[in-house]
Amino acid sequence: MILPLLCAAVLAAVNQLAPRWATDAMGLACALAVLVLCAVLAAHASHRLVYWFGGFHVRHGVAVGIAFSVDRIGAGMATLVALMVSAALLYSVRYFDEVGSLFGALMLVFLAGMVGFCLTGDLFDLFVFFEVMSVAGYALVGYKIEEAGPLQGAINFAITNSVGSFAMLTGIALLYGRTGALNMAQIGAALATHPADGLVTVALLLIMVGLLVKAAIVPWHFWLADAHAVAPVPACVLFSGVMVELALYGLARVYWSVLSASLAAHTADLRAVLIALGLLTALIGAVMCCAQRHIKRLLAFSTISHSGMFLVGLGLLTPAGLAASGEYVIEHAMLKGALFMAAGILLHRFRTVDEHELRGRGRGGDPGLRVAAAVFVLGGLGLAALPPLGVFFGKSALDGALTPVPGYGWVVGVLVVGSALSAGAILRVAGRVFGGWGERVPRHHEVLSAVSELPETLSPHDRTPAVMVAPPLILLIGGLVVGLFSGLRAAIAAAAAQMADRASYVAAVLGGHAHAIPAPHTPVVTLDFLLAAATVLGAVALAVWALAAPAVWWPLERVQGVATAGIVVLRRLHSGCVNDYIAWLVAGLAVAGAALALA
Amino acid sequence: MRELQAALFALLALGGLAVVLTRDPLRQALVVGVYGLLLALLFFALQAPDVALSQIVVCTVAVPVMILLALAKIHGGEHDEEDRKSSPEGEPR
Amino acid sequence: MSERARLGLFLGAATGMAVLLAWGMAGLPAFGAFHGAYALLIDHVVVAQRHATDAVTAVNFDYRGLDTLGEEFILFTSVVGLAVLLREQRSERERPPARAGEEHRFQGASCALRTLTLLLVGPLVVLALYVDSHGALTPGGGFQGGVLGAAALLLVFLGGGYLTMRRLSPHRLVELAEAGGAAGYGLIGVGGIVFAGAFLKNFLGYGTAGELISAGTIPLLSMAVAAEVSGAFVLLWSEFLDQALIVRRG
Amino acid sequence: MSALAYGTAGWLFLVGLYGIVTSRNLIHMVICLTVVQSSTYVLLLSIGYRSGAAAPVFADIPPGSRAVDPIVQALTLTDVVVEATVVALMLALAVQAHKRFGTLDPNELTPLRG
Repeated sequence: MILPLLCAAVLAAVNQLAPRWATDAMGLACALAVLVLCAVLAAHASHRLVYWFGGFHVRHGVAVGIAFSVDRIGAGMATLVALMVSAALLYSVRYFDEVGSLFGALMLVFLAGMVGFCLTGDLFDLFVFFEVMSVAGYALVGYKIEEAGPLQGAINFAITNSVGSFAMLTGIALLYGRTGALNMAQIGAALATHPADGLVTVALLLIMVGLLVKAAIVPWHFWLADAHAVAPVPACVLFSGVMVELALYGLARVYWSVLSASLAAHTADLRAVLIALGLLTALIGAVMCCAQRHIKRLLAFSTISHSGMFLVGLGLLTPAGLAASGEYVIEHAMLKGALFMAAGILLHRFRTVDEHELRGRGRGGDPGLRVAAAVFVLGGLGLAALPPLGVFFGKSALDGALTPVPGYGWVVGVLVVGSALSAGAILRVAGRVFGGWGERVPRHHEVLSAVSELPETLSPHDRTPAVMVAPPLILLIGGLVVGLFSGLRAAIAAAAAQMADRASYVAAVLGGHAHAIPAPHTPVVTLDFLLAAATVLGAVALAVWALAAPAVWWPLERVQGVATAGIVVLRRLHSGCVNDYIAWLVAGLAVAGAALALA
Repeated sequence: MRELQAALFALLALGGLAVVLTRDPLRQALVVGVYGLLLALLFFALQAPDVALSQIVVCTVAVPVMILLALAKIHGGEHDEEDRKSSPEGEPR
Repeated sequence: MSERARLGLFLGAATGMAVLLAWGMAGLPAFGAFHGAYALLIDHVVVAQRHATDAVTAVNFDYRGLDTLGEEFILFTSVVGLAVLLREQRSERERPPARAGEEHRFQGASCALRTLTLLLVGPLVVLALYVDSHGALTPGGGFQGGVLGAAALLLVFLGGGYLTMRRLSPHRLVELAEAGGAAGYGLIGVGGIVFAGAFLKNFLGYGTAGELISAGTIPLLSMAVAAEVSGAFVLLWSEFLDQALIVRRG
Repeated sequence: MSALAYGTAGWLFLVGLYGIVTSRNLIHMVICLTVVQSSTYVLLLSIGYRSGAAAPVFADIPPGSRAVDPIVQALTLTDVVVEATVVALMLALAVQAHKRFGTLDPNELTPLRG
């Protein structure tokens, strides 16, 4: 009943792109319509909805057509996607001087690709929507063709992601060769009868790598910083806020719907690999985040760091971990979107997003800058999980999910360090730009990297249009308080349990019965408050230290020396050269594969 | 049939290597055309005429044309710059 | 990273990846021994259900029509993306078209060769239409025919020069074909909702297998794809051609 | 024969990657990317092949007779289109990069480092 409507809407969105005169208003209307429909869908998806395109139903246990099988997590992600796209489109109405309706068209195709990716229940269809999303993404990154940076960013993005998606397709082909099916439920049912062998492991590996490239997990993350630093701000909002997370969603979908039963014996090994990757990403992203002075690139590394944390939650391979990541993703998407938009306000006003060039220039009193300042301060604190705002509940759910899994208690500590580092960097920016504190470092510096960027507008503006102020404000408030709704938290937990329930997924798609798994419940405990407090204090301390640059006593100086050397090495590795990125991609694939194979 | 397929697989493996090792893009555009034809032949041998047809139109028509045009642009741009340097008015041709 | 280090890293990793791939592929059914349930089912039902004789086209436009919709939009996006990426910049201008036309007629092409090329255009267009319309019956379909149609215009360019090609295919018309094709596919899909209750559901009479107008919406979808594809490729090529005509102002 | 068919697919994937890693020219790199992609076609079609079977076109053979897998062929068709689009976009990026940097060597593209 609802689903045809949704499809019509996605299609309408896409149809309207067709003529070039698709205007901003139409684009926005489309995105909002999709938003409403996705929300309706999410509200109704407490029972899994299955929609067969072309009206083909299952015959003799074989899926003939393509099905969208919608559960709450999928519909919820689609809703989040539509929300972010609407906000980004609203924001971009006044953002570009050269307004092109083509930009709106690309954004809507991007939206259609992402929504399709969330809802589909067919493995090859997943790949198709993945490509739709990627192709729109390449063009969006390269949108500012006048300058060198975006071109390089788009090239790196396109080549790295293409290789990733071919790896994914190879994995899909292997699974098809084994099972003769493309419907995820059917593949899952076919694989469930045997324990995993080489084919299944390698197929998992290839699909995983394809998705993790998109999710910017170390060592496949290089493209993201390049692409984000230079993409137009509305595109950054989407890349950071939802695209990266969608790739992780795809991994969860493939794992829970297809592979979980046949990999049951290897759960511990897979968990170890995923959590190791996630922690590595969280730390490297956070460290690199501190070493940036280009604000958008800094935010990009913060996204990488958070992406690692989501992977930790996901990698627990428990419904509780999935629920924690889901909650975290929602809170993070809104805050990060708001932060990128605030960076966009700065770029719009001052034609630069260099932290040091902007020092003190954000102290003006008009609403645009005040909102930007609020976004940076509160967004930084929110990302540091200041209780009870921002990502606090997601974080505490993650802590709660980690506790029952033996051997991973220490992970919490690493997460605190990672969050504190990246949030500290954001607060440092806030202090320097809006407070005028700290010193101004010359452009060429050993630790800080400078990326030149031309503005997206022709001339500096002395005021910020209201449509650029409202979306970040809304997202900021949304991101800060969304965790407070206990109903939402319960819904996410139920949704995670639903997604993790492979038997009922198969039953819903292929017919049959299965009973539901109870939803996990992770209460907030005192420890969570302590950890959050530690994160916030750490972040604030770091920011203050970076801004005040006090005289350091000798042990700290030594630590600093080592840290500097480490950062320099890390920065060398981020060479901007796509040849290196591909070499790392293959290396990461081989190492992860070896870990899975030998375990 | 088997022999034909085996021969085509082997040729294809060599062809892929040849494409990669041809470092000059202009020559590569031609090599990749031949490689595309080889692929199409293999697809015919694997009883996939639909794919073979689209492989022919894409790999031997569409893609090389785009590559050649891109190269023409790039080399044309270089010539323009050279012309500009050589002509005193700075007006290309 | 130095080139040496990079190559070392890659070769080591590639060896590992080769081992992994071999390990995974060892689990595949032996070459030629595959019997996927999905494929067998399609093979058995396609003629009876859809009155289409080319199973691949039927899968593309009917059973897995959503994939093709996605594929159309990938193509559409790349055209939009190319228009974005290669749009004319402030620092550039096009050469006066008259001269450009002269220049881009191949100097070496003799009059006879040119005539011959132009003579080929007609048959090629016919062939393209044939391939388009027989998609449900024999190998071929909207995509292959679409590219052929675009190639016919390319021949016009070779034989008659860029300006002739531009005159023959006014930009707006081609864009309309391209966008219309993409939208048409979607609209036919919506027709499925209206007339048969499911998106992309084949809602027309199937006719007799083997006849030209058979297999329900498949030929329609195929024509929509043909319009989209030929429009898209003409646009792709002409974007690159335009590029070749743009010079940078000092 | 299995080893040869699947091995060719794997080989093409790795050879294409080798080309990308060692490439000094963006256009060369894009073409190597198509080699990587062609490995997926070879793999898909090799999986779907059935010895002694005809093409899945039932105009020439009676319906229901032994035919090779039409599904993988449909998937490969989609894949071929993806190739064309990806090549088009990347070539456009390469052309623009040449305009901005005056070079096609990815090692000399410098704005994004560190």
